[in-house]
Amino acid sequence: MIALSFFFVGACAVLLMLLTKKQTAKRIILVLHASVNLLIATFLYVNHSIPSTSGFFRIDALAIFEVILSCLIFFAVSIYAGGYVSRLVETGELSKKSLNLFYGGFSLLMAVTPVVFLSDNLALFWILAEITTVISAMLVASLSARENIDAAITYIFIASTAMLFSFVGLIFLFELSRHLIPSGTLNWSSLMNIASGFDPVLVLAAFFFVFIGFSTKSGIVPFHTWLPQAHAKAPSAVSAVLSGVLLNIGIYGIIRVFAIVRQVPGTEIGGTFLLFFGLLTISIASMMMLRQTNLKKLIAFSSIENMGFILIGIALWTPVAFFWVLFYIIAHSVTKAELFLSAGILHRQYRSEIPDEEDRIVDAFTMQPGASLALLVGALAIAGTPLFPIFLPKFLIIADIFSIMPGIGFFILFPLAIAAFAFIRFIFTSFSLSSHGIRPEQYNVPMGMYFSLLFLLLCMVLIGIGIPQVLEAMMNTIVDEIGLHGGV
Amino acid sequence: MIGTSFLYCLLNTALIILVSPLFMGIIRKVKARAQGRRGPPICIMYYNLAKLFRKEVVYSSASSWVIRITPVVCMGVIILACFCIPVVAIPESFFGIGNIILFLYLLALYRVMIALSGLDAGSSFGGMGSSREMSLSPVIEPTIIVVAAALTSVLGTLNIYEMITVTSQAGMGAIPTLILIAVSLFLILIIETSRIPVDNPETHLELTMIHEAMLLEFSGRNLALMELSHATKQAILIGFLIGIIAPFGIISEGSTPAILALGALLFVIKGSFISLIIGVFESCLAKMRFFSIPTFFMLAFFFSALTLIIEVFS
Amino acid sequence: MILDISAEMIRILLVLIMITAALIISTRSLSTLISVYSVQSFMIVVVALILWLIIKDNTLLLIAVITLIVKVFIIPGFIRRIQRTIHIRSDIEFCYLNPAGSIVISLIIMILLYLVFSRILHEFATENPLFFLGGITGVSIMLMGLLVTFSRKKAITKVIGYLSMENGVLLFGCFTTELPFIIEFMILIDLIILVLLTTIMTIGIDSSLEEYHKSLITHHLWPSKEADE
Amino acid sequence: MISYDVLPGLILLVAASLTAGGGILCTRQIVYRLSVVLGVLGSFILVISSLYAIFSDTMVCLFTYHVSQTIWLYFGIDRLSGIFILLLSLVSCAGSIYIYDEFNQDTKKIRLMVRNALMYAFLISMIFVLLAQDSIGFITFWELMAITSFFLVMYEYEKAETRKAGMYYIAMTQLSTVFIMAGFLLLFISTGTFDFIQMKMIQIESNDLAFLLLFIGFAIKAGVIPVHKWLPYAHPAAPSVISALMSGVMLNIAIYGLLRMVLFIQSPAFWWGFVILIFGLVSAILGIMYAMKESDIKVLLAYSSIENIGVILIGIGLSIILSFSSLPYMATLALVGSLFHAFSHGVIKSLLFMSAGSLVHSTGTRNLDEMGGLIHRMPKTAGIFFTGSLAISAIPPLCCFIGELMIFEALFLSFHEVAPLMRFILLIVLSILAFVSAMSAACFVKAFGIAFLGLPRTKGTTISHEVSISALLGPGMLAIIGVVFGVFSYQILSLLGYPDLIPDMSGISLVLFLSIGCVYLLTRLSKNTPDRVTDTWDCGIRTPAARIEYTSVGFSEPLLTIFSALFRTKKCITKQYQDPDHCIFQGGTAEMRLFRFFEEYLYIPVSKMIYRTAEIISRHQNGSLDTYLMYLFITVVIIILMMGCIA
Repeated sequence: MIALSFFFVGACAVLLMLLTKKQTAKRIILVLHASVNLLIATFLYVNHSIPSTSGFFRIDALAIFEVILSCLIFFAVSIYAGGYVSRLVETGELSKKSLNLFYGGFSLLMAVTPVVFLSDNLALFWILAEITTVISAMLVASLSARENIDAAITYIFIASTAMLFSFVGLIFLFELSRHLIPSGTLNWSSLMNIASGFDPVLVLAAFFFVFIGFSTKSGIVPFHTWLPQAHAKAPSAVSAVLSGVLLNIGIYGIIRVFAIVRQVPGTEIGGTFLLFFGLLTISIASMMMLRQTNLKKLIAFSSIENMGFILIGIALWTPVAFFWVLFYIIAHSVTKAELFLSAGILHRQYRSEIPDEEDRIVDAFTMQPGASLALLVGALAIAGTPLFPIFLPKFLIIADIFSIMPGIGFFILFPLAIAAFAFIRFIFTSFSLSSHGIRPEQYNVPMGMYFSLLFLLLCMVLIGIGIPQVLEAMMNTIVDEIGLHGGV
Repeated sequence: MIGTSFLYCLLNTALIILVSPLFMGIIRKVKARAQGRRGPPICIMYYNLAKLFRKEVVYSSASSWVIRITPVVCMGVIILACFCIPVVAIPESFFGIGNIILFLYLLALYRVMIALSGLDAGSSFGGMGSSREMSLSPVIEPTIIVVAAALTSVLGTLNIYEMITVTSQAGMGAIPTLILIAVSLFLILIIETSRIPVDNPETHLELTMIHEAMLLEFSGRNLALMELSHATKQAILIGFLIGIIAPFGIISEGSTPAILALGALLFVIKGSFISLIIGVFESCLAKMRFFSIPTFFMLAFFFSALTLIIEVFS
Repeated sequence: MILDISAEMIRILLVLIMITAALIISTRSLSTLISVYSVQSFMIVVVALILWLIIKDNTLLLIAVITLIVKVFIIPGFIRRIQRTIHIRSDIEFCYLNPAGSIVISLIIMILLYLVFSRILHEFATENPLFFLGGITGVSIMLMGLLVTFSRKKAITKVIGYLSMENGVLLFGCFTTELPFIIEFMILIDLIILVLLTTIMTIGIDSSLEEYHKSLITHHLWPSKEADE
Repeated sequence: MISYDVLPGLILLVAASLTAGGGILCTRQIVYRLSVVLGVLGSFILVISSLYAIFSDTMVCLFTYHVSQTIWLYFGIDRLSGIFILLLSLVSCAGSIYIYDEFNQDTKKIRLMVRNALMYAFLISMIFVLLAQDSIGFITFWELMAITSFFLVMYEYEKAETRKAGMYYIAMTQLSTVFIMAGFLLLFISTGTFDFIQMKMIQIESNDLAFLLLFIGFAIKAGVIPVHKWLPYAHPAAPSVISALMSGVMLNIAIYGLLRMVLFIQSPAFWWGFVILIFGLVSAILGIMYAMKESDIKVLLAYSSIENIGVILIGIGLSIILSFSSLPYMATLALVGSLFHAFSHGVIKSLLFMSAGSLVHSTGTRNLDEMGGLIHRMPKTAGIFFTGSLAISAIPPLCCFIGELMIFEALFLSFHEVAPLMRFILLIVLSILAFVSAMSAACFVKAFGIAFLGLPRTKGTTISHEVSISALLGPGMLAIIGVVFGVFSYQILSLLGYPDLIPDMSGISLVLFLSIGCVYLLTRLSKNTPDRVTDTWDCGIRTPAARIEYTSVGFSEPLLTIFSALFRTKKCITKQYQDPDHCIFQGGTAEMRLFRFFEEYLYIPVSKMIYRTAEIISRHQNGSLDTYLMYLFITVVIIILMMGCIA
């Protein structure tokens, strides 16, 4: 029931926000909310028996892992958001009226997201996930410009239509469970227990339906279409959350259901299915990255590519691969959040007044040295440079792919290389432009924004140079409880 | 041990340097006769050298230390090259002197120095000369190396001393391949000493000249040294040729002055005979167009490669 | 005896629901579209009631009631209000597919689904034929709704398409007896989504007027010049 | 044991890097110099420790690093890596000395600091590549090396050409990493370990595919033709000291990787030797020919590096081939020769790049045809460059000669023993090697002659001045090393346990010195009249104008004409005449265009193709909701069909 405490805190936060008129107060409340969430998450990890199931909720290592990750990202972003939003209001992109919408929506999202991960009942998970979609779409639309409305509508339509299909999948699962438990169940834990008796074909069918919805949520090609626009048009704080947290929800769902599926003997084809979509995703996303002219779109496509890679890692379904997939998820979330936040600063600096026109970045290193540097570092990290967290899991997952199917392993290397190249090329071509005299007036960045950047960079370095003992132990337990025995 | 062989080397060197102008003279004489002239006296080059050594040295204001050191370095290099070629007595190899590759690269050093000094004064002639010289060298180098390789594989050693020991022990005609190799050696001799058809040592017509063009800026003592070193280079190659085809009279171990003198005499005779052949050869041919020279080189290369291949299948 | 009749009735109803779906695909006038939608929802209510008669399970009754309230009255009324605020009567443009084509395609899809499901759910086909049928109908209605969402231009039509997809899920859900509380939640969710769409539009109103008009035109909520004639 | 330890040197280098990094915050000369001094000290200590490693021919595990419970990185040093570390530390020492004074000559202080920080990071990562004893560590630091060097290439990132160079470089280097990763992973799946030593033990039969992949990877990094294109772009773009490091050290790191993989991780197969040999031949011959035609001094040097890499590869390939035809002695000759050549090329090429940098710094141009007569204004630089040019064109007794000598010896001696067909191959190799060495001599005669000798061709050349003492000390030190390694090569090789491979250069150079001395004395004795200095004789032209001088283009023109087939030159000459029947020549234009074969037929088409695909794909992301929903529909239908199929 501790899960509900998130709801409770969230409700309080939202209420307070609606009560106060002052913007600074809202900011402070947001940060407080985020830190309280972080505290609750750590409390969960520190003294709570794992795994423990109570009603609709289940607290196991994977859930806590995701919760802590998302709370971290939320924390960083909430510190960033204050300064960012005030700037939005200054430039008049965000009307005073929709401040409540923004802050309230953000708090709601913060309240709902951890519970999504903690919910044991798949149907509940489905509903909460849907709610997160709705809220995030609201946040995207909070900048009431035309493109934002476009992006939001696209997002909602595609995401929720696809999610309906995954509900059909859930119905199938329920029907399956009724064969073994008369009353039927949708609780993940009990499904895992009885899964071995399922009919492989039916369970695969269920999985495929579920996959449609959740992969849409995490931007797998060809369901990715909503993602670039939404990420690019949303306020950067929101984009960071979308990419660093919300994409994980879809992946999380896929992991859970795929775990059930792989309990059933004779369902290896499910792996091939995932592998196919993963390959499709990374190859198309990397190709698209080559042609991007908008920084945030580029980052969005790189998230798509990374999701594809994660999917491939899941598809292998070996202990080693899964272990590193988990690590990859952390690495990706942190790096992506960092990238979006720094991109946000640059966007504030160089925002072009005309809609549908790309920002003209000039003298980046002299005008916004901090942000540019952070962006550069992030780009290197996401490109898989050693000593950054992405590199090691990438290498070892590829090694695992090689040991199963060398040909595909070799093929995968190329899109990854292209993506890295595209990223670095974009950074350099855009940063090396010099304004010949005419430069926009300096935007002096509030310390808070830099603080959150530094915080994320610190996280990156910490997990980059070596994996902390705690984390490693946690991931090993996850690997065990997901049904892959004999960890790394 | 080293002492005696060093003495031998000195002896060879001295002999080569001394007689090299003579060979030049002979060649000129022969050519003159072929052209129906009386021609200069055979010893003409000695006189020239003596005269030049007395004359003052003129440097270009644009020139630098490169042109000043070149004559000395070239002469020194040529002397070291002489060490590698036994013409009278075969010394024990010390420091691995006489390594054939080393020998060839010494000649390369010689060429590089001359080419640089050609560029030094900044005159267009010098530039042209060194450009042409350096352009031809890549074409000829393979030929030379292949001939060297052929010699090595025939005589089974890298060291010129041992090669000549082998030939002299085998006696003339014992190894038929050597004849072929000798022919390509002769071609190399022609090319390396910049003679017709590759180059014309007499003229100073900028269209034709290669080697002379680089020497334009030298004068007096320096010119003398350059001339001498050039002549010596020719004599060295002649000596090498002799050592390969007509090694008789070259003595390997301990000997009396009389025999040495005899050997020296023999070398002079053989040398003058070869230079006579060179003269005849030269006067039979006409100077080639510059860009048709590579074809001639290719001929030489083909020939030497052929020798090697034949050697391979024998 | 009763069982057979009711089963028969359900079959008939399913067919009728299919027809409504086809109508949703092809109808041009928006008001008819909305009423067709409410009819469809009402039929689902009836199906739920009949099922409740067969297997005395009160969840089904609950479902029936909620559906009746929300899907037959609230939502259609809501949409009608929007439609009045933005004066469009009919949605005449089709992209990718004209109605005939989409109906043909939906027929093909139905047949496909039948084949596929008969292979997947072979044991249900015998022991629980209603579930089997419901599965086919539900999923095919979903797919038809999807067809609507991408083959019709106006946003309202898209919304209705989405809602009919949801009806499909609902229908399918009804046939899995003892399905927990979720269905109700689902119905609430699409309420939320509707509310959200409207909020987005109201936000649009807050932003400068001509921009709002542009956005409306891009979503075909407003008759652009060429759409008039 | 402690004596092997490279840690102190490494720590000093890290300190240097960090100091420079700190210097970004306070741009003071003292900080800059401090970092440089630290760098010099670190590299000097590394020199000593690597010497220890070289002379004790054993593998020593230095330290291990735990990334996680299950993944360890091993770092160790043996003779092979010792040799390359020695080279690296020598060059880095010289380089650090070279840049000691740059701070107050350049206006972009912060950028200089960044450059230093990255430069030392680059050096450190290269050292770790050499120390790494397992593929994870190797690839990690390999990638780091690539990235840091990429940033260094992008030093002047505002310039368009620099950006082009950087893009070429990053693309190619990514590609090389891809292939190397693939190769090592193949080895991993065939042996099940990342550890090199265990690989060697487990590996029974040689893994051909892995060899090919790794070879391509290393070839890209080493600039082997046809995958060389980044090199002639990147070297001119980078600051001179960086080009020195890249050309002198980084290319050799690639060679090291190849050697490590071919000889220490796997047991080579016969045809590997051929592959290496053929690519070596191609790069040697084409590299030097492209170098010959260049007028940009740094591009010229870059191409000449390609040629030398080719020579090194030839040596390696030969040694493999010969070892298979049971000629261990010749195989050793070739291998040692190529290693020696790698080392000496590293030293000499760094020297040349540094002094070329001084040239560019003081004349303000990279074009040889705008230089000339610099020997009067920068005599010391001229002397250093002279030594370098002689050395690189394999003139005895300097160091580059030794390597080629050994390779030649191996060829000569193995003629008699090998099978008849092999002899043809050897013949070809032989003649190409000879051609290449002569060409490089010609090339560097041109470089030195046109740049330093003759008359100044432009204004910029006339006002140029000698560079600072430290900028002379760095290359000067390398020049001394080059001479020493040439003269005492015999002793060095005997110390390493390879006696009597080559003639005793020290003795020979003694004799040479003596003879030159004698000649000099003789000339002094015969000196009776004073020297006279006057104008150059030019057929009566009074003022020796620089315009009638030979330019570098003119110098290489004969070769271009002779080998026009290889150069793919296009001559287009237009003439106008006074009169209708073309007797009186009025005027005209003549241009000779050398078109870049590989760029036009390999690189541009490939990139075009990739971009076209990207374009086609991105067309489907057309912002229309309907389309997206249709994708969803179609995919769902397909998935449902698939269910039917698998059921």
